[in-house]
Amino acid sequence: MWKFIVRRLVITFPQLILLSVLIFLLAQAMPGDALTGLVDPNIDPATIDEQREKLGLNKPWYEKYIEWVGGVFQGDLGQSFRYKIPVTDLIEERIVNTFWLSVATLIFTYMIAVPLGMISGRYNDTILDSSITGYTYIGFATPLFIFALVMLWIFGYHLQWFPTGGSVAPELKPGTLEYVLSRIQHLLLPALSIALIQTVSTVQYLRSEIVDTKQKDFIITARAKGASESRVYNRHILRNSLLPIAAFFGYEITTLITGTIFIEQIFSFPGMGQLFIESVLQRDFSVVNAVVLLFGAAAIVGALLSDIILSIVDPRIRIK
Amino acid sequence: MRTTHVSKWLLALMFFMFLVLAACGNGSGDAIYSIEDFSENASTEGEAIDGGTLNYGLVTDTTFEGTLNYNFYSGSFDNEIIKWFDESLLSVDKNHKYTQDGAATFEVSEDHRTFTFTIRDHVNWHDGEPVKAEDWAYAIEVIGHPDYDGPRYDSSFRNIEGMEEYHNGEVDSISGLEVVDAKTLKITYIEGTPSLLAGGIWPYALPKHIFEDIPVADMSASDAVRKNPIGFGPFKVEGIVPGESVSMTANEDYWQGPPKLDGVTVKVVNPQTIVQALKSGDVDTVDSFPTDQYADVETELTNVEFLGTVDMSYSYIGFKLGTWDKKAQEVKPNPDAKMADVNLRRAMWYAVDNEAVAKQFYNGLRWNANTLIPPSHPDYHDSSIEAPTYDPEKAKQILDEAGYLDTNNDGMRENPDGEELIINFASMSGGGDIAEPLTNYYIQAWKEVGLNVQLLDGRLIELNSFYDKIGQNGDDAPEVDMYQGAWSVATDVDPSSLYGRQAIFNFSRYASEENDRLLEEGTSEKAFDPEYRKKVYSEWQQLMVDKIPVFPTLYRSKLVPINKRVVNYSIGADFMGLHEVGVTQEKTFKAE
Amino acid sequence: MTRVYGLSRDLDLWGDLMELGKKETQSQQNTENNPTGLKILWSELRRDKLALFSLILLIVIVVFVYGISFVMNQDEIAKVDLFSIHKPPSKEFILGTDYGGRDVFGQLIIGTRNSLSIGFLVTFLSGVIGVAFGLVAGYFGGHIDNILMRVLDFFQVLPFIMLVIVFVSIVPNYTIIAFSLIFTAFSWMGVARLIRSKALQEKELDYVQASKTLGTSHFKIIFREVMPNISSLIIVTMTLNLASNIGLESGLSFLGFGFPESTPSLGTLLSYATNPQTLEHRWWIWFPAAVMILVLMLAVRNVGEALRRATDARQRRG
Amino acid sequence: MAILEVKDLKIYFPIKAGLLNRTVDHIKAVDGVSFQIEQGKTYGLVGESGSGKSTIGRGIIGLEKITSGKVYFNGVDITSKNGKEIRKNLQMIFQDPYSSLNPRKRILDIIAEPLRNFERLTKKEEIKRIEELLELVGLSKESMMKYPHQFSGGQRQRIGIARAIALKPKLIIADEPVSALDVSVQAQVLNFMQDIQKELGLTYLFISHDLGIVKHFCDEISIMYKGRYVEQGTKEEIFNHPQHIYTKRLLSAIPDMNPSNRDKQFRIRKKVQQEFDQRYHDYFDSEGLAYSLKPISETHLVALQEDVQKVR
Amino acid sequence: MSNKLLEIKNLKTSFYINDGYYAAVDDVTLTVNKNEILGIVGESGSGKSALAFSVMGLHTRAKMEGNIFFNGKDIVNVSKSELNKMRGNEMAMIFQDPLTALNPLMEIGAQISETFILHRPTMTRRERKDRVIELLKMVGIPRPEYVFSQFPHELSGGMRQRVMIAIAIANQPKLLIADEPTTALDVTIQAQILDLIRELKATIESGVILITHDLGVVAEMADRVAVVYAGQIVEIANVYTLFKKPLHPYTRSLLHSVPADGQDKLHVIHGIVPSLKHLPREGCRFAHRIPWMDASDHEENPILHEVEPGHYVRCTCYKNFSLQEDESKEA
Repeated sequence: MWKFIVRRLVITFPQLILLSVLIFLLAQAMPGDALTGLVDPNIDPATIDEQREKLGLNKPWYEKYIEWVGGVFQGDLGQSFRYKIPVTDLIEERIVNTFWLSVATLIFTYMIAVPLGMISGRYNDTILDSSITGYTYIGFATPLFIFALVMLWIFGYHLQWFPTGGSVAPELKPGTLEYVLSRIQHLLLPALSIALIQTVSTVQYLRSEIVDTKQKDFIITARAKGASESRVYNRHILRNSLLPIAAFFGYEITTLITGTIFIEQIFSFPGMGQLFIESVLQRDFSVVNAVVLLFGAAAIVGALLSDIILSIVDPRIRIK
Repeated sequence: MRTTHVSKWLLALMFFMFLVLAACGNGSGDAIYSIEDFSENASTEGEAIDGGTLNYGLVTDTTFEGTLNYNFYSGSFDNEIIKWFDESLLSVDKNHKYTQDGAATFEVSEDHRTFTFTIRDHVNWHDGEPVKAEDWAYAIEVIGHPDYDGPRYDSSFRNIEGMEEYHNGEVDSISGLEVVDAKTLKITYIEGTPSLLAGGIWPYALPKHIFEDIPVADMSASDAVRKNPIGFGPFKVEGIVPGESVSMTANEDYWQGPPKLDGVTVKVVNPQTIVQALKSGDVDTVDSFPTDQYADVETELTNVEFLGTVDMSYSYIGFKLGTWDKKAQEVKPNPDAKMADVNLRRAMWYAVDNEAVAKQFYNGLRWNANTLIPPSHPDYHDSSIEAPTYDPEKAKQILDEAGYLDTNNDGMRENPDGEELIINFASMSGGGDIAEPLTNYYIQAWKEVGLNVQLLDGRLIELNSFYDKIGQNGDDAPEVDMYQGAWSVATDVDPSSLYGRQAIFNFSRYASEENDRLLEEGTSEKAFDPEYRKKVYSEWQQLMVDKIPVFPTLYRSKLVPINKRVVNYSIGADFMGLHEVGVTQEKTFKAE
Repeated sequence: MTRVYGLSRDLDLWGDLMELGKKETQSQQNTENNPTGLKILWSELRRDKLALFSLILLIVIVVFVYGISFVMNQDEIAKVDLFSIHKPPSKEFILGTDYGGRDVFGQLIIGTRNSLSIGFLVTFLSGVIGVAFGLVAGYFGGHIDNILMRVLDFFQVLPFIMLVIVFVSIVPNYTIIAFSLIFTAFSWMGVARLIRSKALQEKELDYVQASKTLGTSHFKIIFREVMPNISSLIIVTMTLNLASNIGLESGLSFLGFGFPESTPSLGTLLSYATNPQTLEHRWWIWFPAAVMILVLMLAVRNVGEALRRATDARQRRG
Repeated sequence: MAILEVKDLKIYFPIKAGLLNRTVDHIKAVDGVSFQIEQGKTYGLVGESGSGKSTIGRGIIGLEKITSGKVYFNGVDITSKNGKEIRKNLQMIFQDPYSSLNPRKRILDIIAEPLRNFERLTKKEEIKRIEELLELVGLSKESMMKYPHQFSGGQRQRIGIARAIALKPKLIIADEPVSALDVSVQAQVLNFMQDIQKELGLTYLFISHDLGIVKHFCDEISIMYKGRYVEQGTKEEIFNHPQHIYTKRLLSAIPDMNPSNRDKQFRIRKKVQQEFDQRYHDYFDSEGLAYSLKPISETHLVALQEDVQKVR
Repeated sequence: MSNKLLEIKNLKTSFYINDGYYAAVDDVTLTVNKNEILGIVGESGSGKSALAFSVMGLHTRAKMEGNIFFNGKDIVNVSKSELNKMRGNEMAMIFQDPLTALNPLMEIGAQISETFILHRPTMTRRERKDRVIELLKMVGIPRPEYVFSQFPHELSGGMRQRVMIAIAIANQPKLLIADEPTTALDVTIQAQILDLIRELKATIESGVILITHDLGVVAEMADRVAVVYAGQIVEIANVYTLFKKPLHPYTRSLLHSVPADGQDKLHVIHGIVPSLKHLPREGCRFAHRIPWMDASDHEENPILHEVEPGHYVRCTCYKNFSLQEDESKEA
């Protein structure tokens, strides 16, 4: 098992290196740099030039890359130009938010997907199934950002059930119960917005998985043993159908990355997605590099996770 | 069966969306306003209650950087936060000139080179330490330090005696800086110019007893800046949620007296939800409000009052008249440039209807500009100068006379040599929904008078590429013939950083002796006489209208909504009464 | 499926289509009456009223949009009119005007055309690359497959949308073609993976073996023997991809990394709704585009789902 | 002279494991097999699933990579390179009549495939050839324009045969040609294969797991077990005088069509099982594989341990 | 008459295909006695599996008409829960493909135990395990304690089928249906499994329905044989009678198409088994496959005739039937 994970990690290594080179080159190729935006008569161009030199922005890319990679290995992702703090600190601040948002989203996604998929798959081609399928169709067709805006509009502003921005109420002290509750409250609407849209693929997947499993021979065996319908579903069909869903769990991370980029923007939620967009716009290269690398690593880890989960839950490929 | 269900769903969804739309009602949107209609000061009358918390919104779709110190910040949002808990030692008037009402007073020597500042008693840092002269001097030393990583070190610092040497690491102290006693600071400048009095002096102190032990390079990332910032302003920082919000409480020890409010909460508000935030009373006021939304929400936002002032900025259209000489570090005009003929440029000015643009696009909240010094500097802006206004016939006439004729009858004019004339126009994206139609409008207007203007790249150019192209690094892209941009102006009226011969930001690359002379005189000794200075800049404004290296298109107003429960609030440049601001009731007003 | 830019798009396509691929082989082996793929697709479409309606609707939209935009004076539509800004729908402007005083209806037509073009182009390009890649990897297997799959794995874990955003900010002159190419570069993997897994099964079938023993060249076997046999799968995949690709561009436009504003597309029209005043007070600018996206996506998906059912013998309605 | 001669053929499949897909071991699918087939004869290759019998056929025709050993066709070494001529003379019939015909192609194109690859015929000539072939396999001319799914399993198998004989090959490898067919259809195809063998002078390498069919169809038979031959001989020798315990087991496992024999059959099985248990090591080495073949008569070879043979 | 374990009367099982119901099992009447193996033979698509599924009530979307008396109780229309009580308890089934018929994610032990959980709720966990291991031993699985916690994919085909048998006989059912239990297996394994079934039958004294397409298997195993063609039983007889004196043309053709000693040419049945949708619904269903016989030789509404005690044949055409050469040309 450990051997497997280690070996799996070994092959992710070249992926990460390739990714880092790619990202770095792309970031370098972007027009302008962090100082381009400072076209302000209040700020002396000479000062800007001096800073550029100081930040090493005038060096050739490979020198910069080697420096950067050297730093990365020591856990130093460089300094954010805009925030004037080490990128690691900046990410530390933000990643907590994105992490919890993702966790909440995943919980909602599965909370919605599993029952709906089960019902839809079990009672396929009934009215109930059609309604759920209808929902998945609409979900597929609705762009996340429009949906999120509407959610924000209705529940944030018109009904005022949820806060409309930020990750926590300003006046609360960390560590208190109110603080935790406030954080949760801030998470709910964005997480629900992603989940309601994103879950449809899982619902559909689960549905077709159940419809498939229903027709497998071993289900007939179970029936022939005299198992009741509910037992057949709970013990045999569901378990076997959830397996691929569980296996895709790791890949969900990549989907979440996309979701958070949109959602954080709309809900002014200070997480990694928002950080990424603003850093691209501001040409805060060290941050762009770090965020993409991190998300890339997250996706790689996600794939790894999927493999591991699959290998744990599926005895057919269980690793010893 | 699935068939009917999906379509039913779709119908239901559409119906629902219509309901949402219907519920939103309809705004007017056609009204025309004027900056004259707005006041800088909140008009709410009534007794402020004891206490209350003001909610201050920062309108941004990202976050604030959190560099919460005047000496290090670079984002404007940080500035909006710092102003509540720290302040300038020097007060200013409407023209951004220093006055004697601030936490420090000053005396100027005869030669206008030496300034002696005296910090008032009772001006104390939030931790109780008095604000001392050495704190002020320390701020200047830090900014001048070779390791300093902020954007503040500029010509006004280089103007301090001994600063260059110190900055280059040749000496350990700045000769022009003298701490006379605990409360008195003397600064000697190399050159005494009127600019010094309008933003040329660094008026912010840095608490030395806190920063002393931190290496300069680490200061901006330190907790003293990011987590526990202090100042000597009316409020004290209580808690920071990085990037999102800052909560502050009253500083009872404030030198102008204890504030009326219990505290202030500054938090980020997404521009997409700003109106709702105001409507629901979620925030009392915001740092700025998108003026193009005003017409839509004016009637809706019954719970707020809109304050207005002239923004320190203007939009303009520039022509490339030369290049940047990197070696000499100065502008190199090119008399053979495509746009070199002033008549062509003038005709283009005549061809555009900025008044209509202002009214139709901006509901009058931007207005036709005539000179390059905006009315935000009321003493220097010369409203009497007559600049070209919309007159397409005149434009055509000028072009005809200058020899720009349509010789091949394709509907577009050729240049005087009969060669095809295609003018490449660079325009920047951003600036909301209007940037794009506005650009297209200009191109259309020029087409109307027979000029073939093409949008460079066929699209609006993203900010970074735009400034790269028009030459912020000195590498002017040769394909750019003209461009559209906007400047926000400095507190001092002196425009040489934008139009001087040595200014890299002089993107039009225009230079002339007359221009050099006027810019020099504007900052000369003589210019300490306000009347003289005014005259010089009038002449300069006229020169620009005559030579048209760039022409201003629109001046801008700045609108700030404020909840009607807030009293004594102002957005004037000279406002220094944050401690006076109060609220008439605990809860905000909500819109009906 | 706007939201799905990264793997999730692969999740639903790749995941269940992979299953589907498996099933199809089985059904091919099991059903004796096995009419050719296209015929099944068509007969299934005919049977499914909604899908048929969707297909007709799609054809009408495509013909209408491309037809009209061909005869329409596009300069006229793009012309800024200062004095008819934000006009609500009226006789003169069926769908009102935008903030540049331009006819929204005209923009909707051109926008739909542009969005469709993007969708078609990206789908086609990524289809070609994905199918070729998948076929080669699956058919040859072994080391070639191994290497190609590593390449694919690498692409697959890339944070797709982020790289597109970075790319878009690099490309200076960015047109429909450039946009499509960028997109294609990151969206062929799902198809490739699916086709590969199908090709892996297919190459084990005796007809491929037979062709080998008959001296047919690999190239011919791949593209003349194997490819036609997975054509229905390709069609289904491409159809479902089309829906997601149409949605892709609107999402990016929303973030400000989509089309330039001066190029109308459904995405740019929709992104106007990010201005809350437009969202609330000037529905005519964005709402038709939203409906259009919804209709297009639903229609394409309906057709795709029907096709998918057709390839999945057990779900077939008849 | 033997038309086909196989010498010490070995075909190993690598077992890949781990993520780097390194070869950790080999499956010895075919492990040192030698035999030859005389012109015009039918050579039966029998074994249970996984015994490697199909792999031999696929190796000979080039569908599997040969690890070592030699294959001679008409005296020419075709081990690694299959020249055009050899290709033409060596064809294959596949097991599954449903998957061996490309469902998207017309019968015309299916049968024409080898012709188009090897012979430059005009359209007309091609059609004529195909008509002849169809007639030979007992299908009408009209079949040409139809698709495979329009035919029954037996017919499809005959189409597959038409394709295989299109180039007039000398040797046909028939890999379980009837095992996917129903009993009644099986007969049809087997009869037909016998007919064209006479007509065209074909040689068959007939691979099957069904001893009944092999007995009916083949002249010479070899029995395979785990990649090795355990016994080889004429039909007569194998069925009437089986020497190896595995052969005996196989034979005893065939159900007898006469119900009256069932008890006898049962007893035989018991006896064979006993022998198998008791004398396992006389027949199989420590790895459970068969020993190398030793001739016990001119045509009859058995895989026995040296000394066992002497005992007998 | 108490010897009758299962009695099927005029059973008709139809499936909905496209436009209507088509009978896969049509007018089947047969009985299974206690301690007897009834072989059901037919080619693929003849409806023999559909018959087995009908008895077990495993069809989810089929229309069933007629009666199936199990121990005197008609089980065509019993409630689901009652059926569940019988399935796996009084009657059990062995399937063709043991790999797909076992849940890939469940341990072998758990899959066998499930039958006890369902039908012997009073058994403790310990007892269940002991019993399962006993069963595994009984079906000849070596190292049963180890196999108990293995997964299906870890076992060979023969072992899997033994596990399936263990599941089926766990509760000592009165009726055991074996649906092509050896088709997926090699011939040596087949012999072992068949021997096993025969032995077990003797121990648990149940009635067995053995469904197969292999005449050899029937010859070795069955006491009585029913030959099924196109959903109908065309002939039932004692196994000795059937093999010695087959009557129905189909039975006779079938027997002759199997290679036997001294046969030069195999007998070929003309044509193919018609698919469910294209069955001739009237007259003798085998008629079109004997083109050399006159239509008048067939009955219009053929029914099973009892020609000798216990020997039934459908249609009188057998009287004029002779085997003939295949004419090859078709299509």
